[in-house]
Amino acid sequence: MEQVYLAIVLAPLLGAAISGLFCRVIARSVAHWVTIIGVAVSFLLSLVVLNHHVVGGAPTYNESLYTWMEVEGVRMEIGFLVDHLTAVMISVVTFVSLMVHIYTIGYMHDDDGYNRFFSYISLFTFSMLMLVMANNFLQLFFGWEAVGLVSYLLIGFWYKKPTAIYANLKAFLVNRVGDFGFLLGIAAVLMYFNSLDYADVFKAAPLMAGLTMQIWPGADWLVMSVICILLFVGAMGKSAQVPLHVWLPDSMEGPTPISALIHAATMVTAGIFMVARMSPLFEYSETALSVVLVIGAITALFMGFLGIVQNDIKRVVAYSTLSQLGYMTVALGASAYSAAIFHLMTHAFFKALLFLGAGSVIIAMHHEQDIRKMGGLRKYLPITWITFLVGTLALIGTPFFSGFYSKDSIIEAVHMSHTPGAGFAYFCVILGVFVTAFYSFRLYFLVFHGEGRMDDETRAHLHETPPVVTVPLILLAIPSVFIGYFTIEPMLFGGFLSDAIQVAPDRDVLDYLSHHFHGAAGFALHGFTGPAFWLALSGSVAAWFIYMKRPDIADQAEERAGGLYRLLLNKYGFDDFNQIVFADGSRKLGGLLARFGDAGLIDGVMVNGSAKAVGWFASIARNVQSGYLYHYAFAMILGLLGLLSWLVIQ
Amino acid sequence: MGFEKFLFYLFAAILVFAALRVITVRNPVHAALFLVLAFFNSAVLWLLLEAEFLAIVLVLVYVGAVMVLFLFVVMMLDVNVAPMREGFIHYLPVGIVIGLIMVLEMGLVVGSDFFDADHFAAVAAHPADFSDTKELGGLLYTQYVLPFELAAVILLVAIVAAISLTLRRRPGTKHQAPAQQVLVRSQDRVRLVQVDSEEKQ
Amino acid sequence: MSELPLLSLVIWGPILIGLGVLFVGDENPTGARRLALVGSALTFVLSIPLYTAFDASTADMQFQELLPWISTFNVNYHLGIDGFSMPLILLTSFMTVVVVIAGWEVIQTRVSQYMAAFLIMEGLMIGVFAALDAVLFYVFFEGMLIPMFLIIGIWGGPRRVYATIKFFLYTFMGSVFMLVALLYLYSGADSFSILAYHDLPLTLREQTLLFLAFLLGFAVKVPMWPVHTWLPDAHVEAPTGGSVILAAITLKIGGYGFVRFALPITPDASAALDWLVISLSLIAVVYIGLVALVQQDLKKLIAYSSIAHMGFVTLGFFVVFSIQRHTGGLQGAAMGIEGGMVQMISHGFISGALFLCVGVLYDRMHTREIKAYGGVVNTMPIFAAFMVLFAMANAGLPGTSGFIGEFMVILSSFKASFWIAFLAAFTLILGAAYSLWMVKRVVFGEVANEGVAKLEDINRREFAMLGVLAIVVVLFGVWPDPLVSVMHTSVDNLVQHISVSKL
Amino acid sequence: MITLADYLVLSAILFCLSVAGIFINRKNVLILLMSIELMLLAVNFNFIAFARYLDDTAGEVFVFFVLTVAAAEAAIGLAILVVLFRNRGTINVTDLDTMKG
Repeated sequence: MEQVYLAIVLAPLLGAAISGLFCRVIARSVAHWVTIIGVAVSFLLSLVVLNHHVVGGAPTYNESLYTWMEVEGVRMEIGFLVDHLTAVMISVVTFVSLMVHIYTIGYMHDDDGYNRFFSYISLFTFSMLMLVMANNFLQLFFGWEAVGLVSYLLIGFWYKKPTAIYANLKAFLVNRVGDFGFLLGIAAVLMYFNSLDYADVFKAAPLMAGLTMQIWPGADWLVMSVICILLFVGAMGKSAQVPLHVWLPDSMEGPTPISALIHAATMVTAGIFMVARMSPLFEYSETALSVVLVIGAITALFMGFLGIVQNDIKRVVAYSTLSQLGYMTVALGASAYSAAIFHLMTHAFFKALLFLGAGSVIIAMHHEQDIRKMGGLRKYLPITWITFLVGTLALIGTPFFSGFYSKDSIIEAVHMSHTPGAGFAYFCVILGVFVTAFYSFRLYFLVFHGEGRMDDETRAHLHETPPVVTVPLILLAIPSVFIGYFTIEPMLFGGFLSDAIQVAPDRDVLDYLSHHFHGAAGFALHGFTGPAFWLALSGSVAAWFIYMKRPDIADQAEERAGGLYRLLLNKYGFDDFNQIVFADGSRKLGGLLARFGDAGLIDGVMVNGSAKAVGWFASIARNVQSGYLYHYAFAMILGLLGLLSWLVIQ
Repeated sequence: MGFEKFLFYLFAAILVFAALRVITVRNPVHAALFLVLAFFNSAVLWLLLEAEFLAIVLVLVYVGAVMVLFLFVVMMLDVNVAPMREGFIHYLPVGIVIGLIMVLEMGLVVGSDFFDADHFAAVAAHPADFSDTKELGGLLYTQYVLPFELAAVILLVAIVAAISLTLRRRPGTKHQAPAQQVLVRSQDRVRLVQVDSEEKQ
Repeated sequence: MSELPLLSLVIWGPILIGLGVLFVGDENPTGARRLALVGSALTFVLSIPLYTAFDASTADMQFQELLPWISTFNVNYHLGIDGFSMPLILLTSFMTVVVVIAGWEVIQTRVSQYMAAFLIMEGLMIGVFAALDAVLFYVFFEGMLIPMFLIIGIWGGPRRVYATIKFFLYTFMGSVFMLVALLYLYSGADSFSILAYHDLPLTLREQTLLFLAFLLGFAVKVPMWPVHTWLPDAHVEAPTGGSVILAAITLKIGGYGFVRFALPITPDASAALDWLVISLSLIAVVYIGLVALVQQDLKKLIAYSSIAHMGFVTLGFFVVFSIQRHTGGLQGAAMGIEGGMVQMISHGFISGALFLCVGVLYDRMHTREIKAYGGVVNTMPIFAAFMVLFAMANAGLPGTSGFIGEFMVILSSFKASFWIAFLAAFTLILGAAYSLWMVKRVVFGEVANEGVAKLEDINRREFAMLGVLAIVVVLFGVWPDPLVSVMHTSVDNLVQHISVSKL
Repeated sequence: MITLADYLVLSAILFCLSVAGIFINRKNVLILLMSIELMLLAVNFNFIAFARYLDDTAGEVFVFFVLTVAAAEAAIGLAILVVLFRNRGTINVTDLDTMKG
């Protein structure tokens, strides 16, 4: 099986290398076929792996292929750990990546960086697979940063746009802040477990349960909570949790395919995957889990609010991604790891669908992204309209759709969990359902219903996007509907992920839920009675009422709830805060240090200062040489006198 | 108080007066002459100390040669006396103070009991036929030969330096350069010319 | 290997060829350039057996050469290399070949002297790394300053005289203290062999004074925080080749000095004063990182970034003692030192490459101001690719060699104390910030002015140079084992040596 | 009886006078040279006085040498003075400050 795993990872790399290095030389078709074949090969192989492990029930594969470096007994290797979790992840990643590759043929048709773009997205697929299949922290970190690099390259793909190159710098730096915590976490793991391999670390985890360390002289902290919080900081950076979420909305500057691939389906879920993979560690620290829970809840709710006021189609979907990521993090916090992974999988499908749908709307509207200039598109873009509706329904969690199964199980899990902060989380999650429904249907009604608000010239050219765009939409719509129904049973309650995920017995909410679970259909019917469904319904009705029946309410919203509206508009001031404190602050501090520290103190005082001092002293010494003979004679006599008196005094 | 002591004090007084005048007199010629006076008195005092050879040497060599040289130079350089003196007053107080301190300190050292009568009192007078010169010669050419040679060298250096400094070759004087004369070769002075003979008219 | 005196060949070879290039004279520049290229390539080829025939299992000196030199003071011409000096020698010979190629068309005035200066400097630097005799070390250490002084002084920028004098005096002041320390050691061990000093018993007071002398001598060279202001000036005013050599190798001599002199000779003083060096290095990482952020001059920015990277080297070396104190054991100490060594080697390649990139831009636009550039990627796409790669390597991206050193140092410094690792890890953010902000303003964006519009992409020579360096940077990033495995025994030997107190 | 102290006091006075002479007169180089001669004379006095009272003629040998040196010094001093005068036209010390630093 080793060749299969290697092939899965190397196929996209080969495609990326070919289309990347020879991007000037080879024709467009060669570029996109090479990469598509590469990703298709890895997708098929991951299906093979999936059935080999899930259906065939093969044992977990954990081998290291190549020793990167061996220092002082610590072996740093590149190796693969393939179990049910990895199998699910690689199939999701490769499937979505394949869809995006096909989709890009249409989207980037008239873009001169065509080959370069293909090489980047398959390079991204390679890095994501490396990250997902890693069996040690080093390779995880390697994949982590490689994914960050590629997202930097892709966001800044249209390097002529100043906002794009600003956004990609911001994305990379915020990711690096996350990696800062992540690296410290790895260093802590190395210090206490003296190995970077998952296997050794997870095996030694129970022994570390009680150990404490002192970061502040007084406070003794659990080693496990320090490690887990540091690792979670890395996850926050990558999966855009609240303080470090600022880069995701800006990353919409990049082309839409990458928004779908990176900023919806795969990269942002890397953080969630990592926390799920580290579940054996997280289970030993209550504080870390509650931190994860609280931050997830805050992200879920407050990012949802922001989605309501956005007017750029992609930014609305971006904020919905943020909010859904919040949901997954909440699931992790409540120790319902498999629910988080389940939601991650379903979310990957319908979020990619929504993004690609938005992309096809943008193509149709000739790169117009402002929803206030759209409306009534359902007559012109039927397929996009239907698939978009499916995606939206899945997103808000209408029963029988895949979104419902994963989101509802998270809500139930949080409801049952009694990790500190679970109450607050449940409140946020429930309110979040209403908010999600509201902004999703607001977007849906503004774009597809009502009268067209675009100018006539674009209206004249409005026509359905070519099949190469709509086919992936359809292919993504299917799993968005059915995958939830089929996979909830094995994934959540059938112990599908048990080999990768260990949950402490007292916190195993999913096990508790399984007692009430009797079949996917039953779960859906039960859903109708639950509060979530009604909130979703009321959210969509409210959206329909405000944006279809009485659009004037939306316009007056600005005056009536002015303060709140403006707060939401500038995103709780996060951007300005970061800009002022971090960006300008560090620049000013740097300038200060440069002027006073280097130029002033060191150069001015110590270096040139000493030079000037020598010069000053020389000028004084100079007028001793007056040129007059008698001064010299006088000096001689003084010397003589001095000697004489010294002699006499002694 | 013995006749010797009287002589000593007499000549010492003249010597000090002469020295004082040397540094205070306005005209350098007078200063030079006072210096000559001082040398004569010190020669006498040296005689008192029975260093008669040195006294005579002082007078003959030193006064004869060096002081004459001084006078010669002073008179040659028509030094205008007037401006020489302005700065005099300005430095006087400091000079006096330094001088006094020096004298005080030296007095302290010299006058101290170290040199009082009992250490150096009983000086035996030399026997009648004692000749300082013979004594000096004996010592000079036995123990101090090397310094003696050195002194000779110093004097030679002084002569060479003085001459090289002051010698001026007056322009326009013709003189032979034997070195070049020797180097001349015949062919660049003599030229053989082939002239054909023509009939006598 | 045969008893061929490899080290002497590698030292005196380039010096002789350098003199040969001098005789070729300025009126035949192409001849001088070709001879210089042949010379540097020959030296590189000669230095390869040093690696292939290097026996990584023993920590004592290899390829030793011992000849009496000044027998009255029993000073002898004693050469030898171990795990520390061998990679640096290879780095020197490799980078000189790159620099000779770099200066091919760029330097038009006095070509033979330029090339000769580099070759002679190469010989002297290899001498510094190979010398095992204190006097020989000092001679090479001071001798190396002269060619660099000339290089900056003659072919430099407008303020070159100020910069080169400052550089010379700074380094010279430091090395004077080192000389005093060496002489004191001579009086103690009455021999000039460095190895004898390693196990010379010294009281703590002696060790502290010696350590401070060594610290000042090498801190100037590294450069560490308070004595670093000569580097930006020297880099800004040096010609491209000069600043590549300055960044790639001259800074490493400071680091090498710590490992060869300060740590083994005065272990207890190093243990007592390690907080000083660690705090200076952390200041270098954070303070200099911030200062690098606001630089307007490309070369100054890279110069400051190399100070920050060198901060990691000294941090890696001196974290050993606090690990011993904090965790009781020595687990992770060797990783710190090896991290420092790897950081030195990789920084040599990366900052060398970055300076070459700036050189490429400077040759075309004759300005180093970041404001003067913008949107270079539109007219020079291949160059932009290299620039982004090297900027990423400078920011310490995994997969490039820049990452390994910092990764190992941070991992081992976490064992020493959380806060050291915390501050050291800031380099991830600051490094990325200044490198990528510089890339954003220079490479990406619209074509800023007509100067940038007229830029034509890099020619074959520059492509070869940058290509080779890119391959090396990525190769070591993906496969660092050959570089690290060579050092294992030497580093472990050093760690054992310094963990045992000398009092 | 004339004691050694008398001679020493006398030579001390001579010495101090010559010292005063050296820096009192600010203008005249000649006086300076003469003061130096005077100083040497004072030194000779001491030599001879000690030679006499310690009954050891070595002192006088030294006087001999001091005299030669004094003569040489005077000769060269005056030669320099002459050259100086010839080039500068004056030996007034205040004008000769070309050596000013």
